[in-house]
Amino acid sequence: MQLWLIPVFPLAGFLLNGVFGRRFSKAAVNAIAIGSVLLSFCWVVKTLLGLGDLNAAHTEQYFTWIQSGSLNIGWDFTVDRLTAVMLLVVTGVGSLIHIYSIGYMAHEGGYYRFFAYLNLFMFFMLTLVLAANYLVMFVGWEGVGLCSYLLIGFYFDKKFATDAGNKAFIVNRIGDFGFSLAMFLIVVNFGSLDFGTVFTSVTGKSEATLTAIAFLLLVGACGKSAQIPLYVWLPDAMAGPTPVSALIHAATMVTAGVYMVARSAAIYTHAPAAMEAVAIIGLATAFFAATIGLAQNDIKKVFAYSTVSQLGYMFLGAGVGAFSAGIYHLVTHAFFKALLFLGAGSVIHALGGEQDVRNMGGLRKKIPWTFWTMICASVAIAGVPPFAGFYSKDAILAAADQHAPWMYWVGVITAGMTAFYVFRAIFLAFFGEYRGKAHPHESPLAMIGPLVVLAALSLAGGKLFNIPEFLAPLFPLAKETGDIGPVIISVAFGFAGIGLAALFYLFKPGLPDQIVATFGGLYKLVYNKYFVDEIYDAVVVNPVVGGSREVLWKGVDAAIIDGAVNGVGSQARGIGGVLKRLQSGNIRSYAAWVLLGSVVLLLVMGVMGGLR
Amino acid sequence: MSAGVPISWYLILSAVLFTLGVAGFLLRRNVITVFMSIELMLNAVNLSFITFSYQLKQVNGHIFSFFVMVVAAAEAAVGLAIILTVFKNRSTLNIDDVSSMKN
Amino acid sequence: MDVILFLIFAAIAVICGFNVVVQSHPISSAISLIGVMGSLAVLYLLLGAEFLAAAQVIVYAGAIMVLFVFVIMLLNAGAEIRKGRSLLAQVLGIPMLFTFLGLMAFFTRNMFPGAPDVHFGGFRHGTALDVGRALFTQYLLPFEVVSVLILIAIVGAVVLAQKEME
Amino acid sequence: MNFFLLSLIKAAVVAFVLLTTLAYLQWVERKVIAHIQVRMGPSRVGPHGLLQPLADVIKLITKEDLIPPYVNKLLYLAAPFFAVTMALLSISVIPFGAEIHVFGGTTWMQLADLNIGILFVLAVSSVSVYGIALAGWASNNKYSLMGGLRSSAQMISYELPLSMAVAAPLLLANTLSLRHIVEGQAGYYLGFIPRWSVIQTPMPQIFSFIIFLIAAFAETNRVPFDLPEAENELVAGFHTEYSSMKFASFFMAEYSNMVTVCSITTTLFLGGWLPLWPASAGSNFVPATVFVLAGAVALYHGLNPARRMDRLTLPVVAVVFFLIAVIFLIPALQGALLPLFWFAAKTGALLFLFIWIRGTLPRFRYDQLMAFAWKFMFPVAVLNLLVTGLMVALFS
Repeated sequence: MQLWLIPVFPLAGFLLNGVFGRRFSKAAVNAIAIGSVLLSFCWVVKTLLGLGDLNAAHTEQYFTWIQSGSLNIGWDFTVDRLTAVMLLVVTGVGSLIHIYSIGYMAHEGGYYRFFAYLNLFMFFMLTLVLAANYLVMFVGWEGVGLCSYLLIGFYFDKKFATDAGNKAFIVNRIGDFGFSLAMFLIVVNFGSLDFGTVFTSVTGKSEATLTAIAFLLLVGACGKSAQIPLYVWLPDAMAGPTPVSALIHAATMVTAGVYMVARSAAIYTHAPAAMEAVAIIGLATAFFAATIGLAQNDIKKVFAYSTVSQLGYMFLGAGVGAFSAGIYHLVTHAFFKALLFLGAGSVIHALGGEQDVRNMGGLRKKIPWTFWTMICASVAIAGVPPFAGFYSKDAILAAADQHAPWMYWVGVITAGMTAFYVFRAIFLAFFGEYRGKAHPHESPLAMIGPLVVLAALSLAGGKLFNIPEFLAPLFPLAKETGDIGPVIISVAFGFAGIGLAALFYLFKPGLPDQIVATFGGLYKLVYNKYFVDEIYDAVVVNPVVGGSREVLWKGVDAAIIDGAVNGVGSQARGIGGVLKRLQSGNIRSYAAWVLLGSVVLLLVMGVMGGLR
Repeated sequence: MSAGVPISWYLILSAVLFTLGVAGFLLRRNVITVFMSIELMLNAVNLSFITFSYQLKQVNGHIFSFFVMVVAAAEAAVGLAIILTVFKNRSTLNIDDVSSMKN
Repeated sequence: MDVILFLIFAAIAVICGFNVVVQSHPISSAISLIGVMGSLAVLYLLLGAEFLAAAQVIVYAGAIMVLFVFVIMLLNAGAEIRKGRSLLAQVLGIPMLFTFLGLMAFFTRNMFPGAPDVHFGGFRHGTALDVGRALFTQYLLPFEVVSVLILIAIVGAVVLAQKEME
Repeated sequence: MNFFLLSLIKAAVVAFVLLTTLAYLQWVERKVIAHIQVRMGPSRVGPHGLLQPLADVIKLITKEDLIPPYVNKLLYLAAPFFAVTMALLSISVIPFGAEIHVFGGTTWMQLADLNIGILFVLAVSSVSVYGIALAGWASNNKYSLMGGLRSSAQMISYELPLSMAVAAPLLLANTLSLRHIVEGQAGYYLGFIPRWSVIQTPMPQIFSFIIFLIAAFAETNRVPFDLPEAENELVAGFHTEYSSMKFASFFMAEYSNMVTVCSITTTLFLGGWLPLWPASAGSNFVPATVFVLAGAVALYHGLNPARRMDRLTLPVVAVVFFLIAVIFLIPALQGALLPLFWFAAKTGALLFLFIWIRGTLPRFRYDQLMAFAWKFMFPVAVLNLLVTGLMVALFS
């Protein structure tokens, strides 16, 4: 079926734009970048149609990549139902965001560079998704990390952007370290990295091994998907252009961790402790990120913490055994979160770069298309039935309820907070009086078009794509309880959140300040994101930097290593001083020495009988 | 068939030529002559390669000789270019005068 | 016949080789060296290496030595000035040379006690076909590597020998 | 010993024919150039100056043999000898015709059929540069040295495109033996177009042919590449200091090289001794027809003489031509003579081309010469070789 064509299209686009883009016109860059992604999307659709029901995985082997002893790692791609969902999301949402970028990036420098990076990202993301073994997946994994770094630091003339890029890259290293260790363990225990081989031979392995692997994989997933304790990079990553935030840091790359956990479901189901850890980490992340989101004023930061929180939901779903619910939420989240970001981008675009919600307001009339599409996304994320978020969130919460009721309650409270902060941002930005100075203008069609498509998907996507049912061959469906009590409670919390937001920011605008005054300490804590960055600086970064400087540099490097090298040097000089008498500078005397050597060699060999 | 040539004659001829090359290298001062002595040694080695090839009834020795020739050609090109440069800078071809590596 | 041809050309080779060493003028040495190479080519033919014989003449006599002669003519190199003898080379060298030659001859004589004699036509696999086949199958990688080497040598020679640009 | 005897006879015949050809080639050249320049050329010695070569030889032999005092004597004497030897050497592997039967045995009209014939030719041509280079150096004269240097640089440079151009038809022929190369060109497309290398499928060697010819002009130091002996720049270059027979040797070497190169071109590209069209279409009668026509022309001019002597000489010439035509019609001799005729005709045509170009083109400048070799000829030759290799790999 020529699966390789799927990632190769964007790669070709990257090469063309990357190498020749400087000389191309913007139209040509657009055509190449978007054309390649659209082609990829079409090829995905054609392939999936051609593959039929996909009950069994379809694998294609291209070439042997690494062969070492019995370990044989090929460059293989595979497609099963999980991959199919991811492929459609990545190429579909990716195409929309590419189109959106035409409008958003129209006035930015480095136009071709941006699109080249985006295409490269698509290539790596598709490689990650299509991979048939952990190593190829890791290639994609690292590749998307690289593109994320490049795109966060896209405005490389701004220090905070490059710092944010570095932060993302370095924090991800920790996760990648875990992933690498997990792969080593897998190779040692399974003798292979192929998904098929590993998952079918899981049953015979000890639970301790599997738990270790699962935990290490979880470290990797936490890094990539911004879970506690490695979530700190994602909010900073908003320094990149908004389409990047939408594509990489909301819809696709950050969900790679969820995808990986779901892909490794066979391992996780045999490691209950790790499963529990996934669920707890997910839940904790969801809750804490939501609380931080309550107090943020930067519109992109709000959505960034929201993303972290929603990723926590996905982990919760995976952790409580509802992998398909996690993936379900991944898909719907891709729709509405991409839409939120793109909408935010549209707002920022309209206001000429303003990101603080306190300087917005009353935009409802001025940019109606953006407003209405963002409302669609907001009701979807708030879990208002029958929109997309309702179905997926509900599936997760239902599974959590069956697993442990306290998880359900924390999840429900988080859902309420989610509804609150999203609508807080909406109300602040779109209602009331306009508080800014710029002159808002509606975005071009290239931006509105994708917004509308995504809005439709946010509204109808949950009902339209019943992911759990589609994934049933992989992940068995949870049994229906028929109890609609939990559903009503979670919806009620959602509405309560919306109502509270409306109360605070529409009807009684003075109320928030009073509350802030009352709970000053708490507000400060939340506003400053629980000082996590500062704590990390104090606990991890400063000791590492200081230790490197004081111990490794001045102690180990300067004293021991340099000392040893210098010692060897001075010794060599001493010996050389003796030997230099031999070096007369006269070539012929050298030749005489060589001749002497060969004669002695011949004699020795003759005496030893080496030459009979 | 008339009497053949003992294989060792060829090898001894090769040894003689090689020794002559070494002698040239040791005793001559002109860089170009020294260089030619090296070529003489390479030729001597080639002869022994081809003799061994005959002895073992394999073509491999020929291949080695071929590579020696190619390398000799490369060496001659670079070596003569170096000699030209040295001559341009020092106006001498005497190898004993080119000893600035000393000390 | 074989013995006669061998003796004639071996004699030419040795005399010319000796001449390379003793002639004081580089161009005489070069001409003598061409003589060595020519007679070696004939010996290669006797050993059944017809392709190598042709290559010897084309590459060595026709290309390398032309370069030598060319450089000698270009630099107008004169006869060698005999001064500042390297004592070490003289004192150590000449006895060493004879020891070396003696040892080599001794060993080679003893190494092949029962080896069959060399007859012209005793080895027929030195044709261009055989050499080419070995070169482009078994020795393809060395061949390609050597081609890169040659390229590097060309570039190096051009860089070294070019006139100073401004 | 039959083999040695036969070889000796063949060598003697070839040497005699070749040396006579060389002598008369010079006469032809002078005549042709004279006619290009609208003058008569040599016409005093013998009818139409036909005895001029003989007179030249006598003059050269009897001239005083000067050896300048400041030359490097050994090399000075060896250089012309070397030049002429190398020039005559490559003729030995060129096949003039097909198998013939003499003295009850069969042999080839070729001195030696080497497996590596073409490599031998290349080897000899690569070595022949020494003659000129050493002559220039040994003369101890700055003009000679310049000529020698120029010639070595020129010959090394043009050796490369020459070899590359030779390699391409070898890919078609799949052999290094010159005789097999010719035999590989036997046959006709559509019954009348000869399968010569120049037009052989899958890759006609027309570019190779042209490159080879140009490089051959340079290798033989002929106009427009005669810089080594440029009279008005270098006072005749490398042979300034040579006189008498030593000068004649260089002269002979040059003409001999020309003949060799033309023979090789014929062999490699133009089908050697093979006829222009098949025997079934009457190619066997071509030589007879040609000689009859030539005889008829001679007879006509004999009957309508321009000069008094012509009344006597031209009918004799005509009779000789008619006799030759009759000889060509004897079936027993046809097997040997027809290939010779075709070979001589093609080589002769090429030699005429050499002379013609000498009569018409000016000389190159030195830097142009070098740039032409390295920046145009060599790349084109390599490209041609690559394309030929590709085509051969694809279609055979």
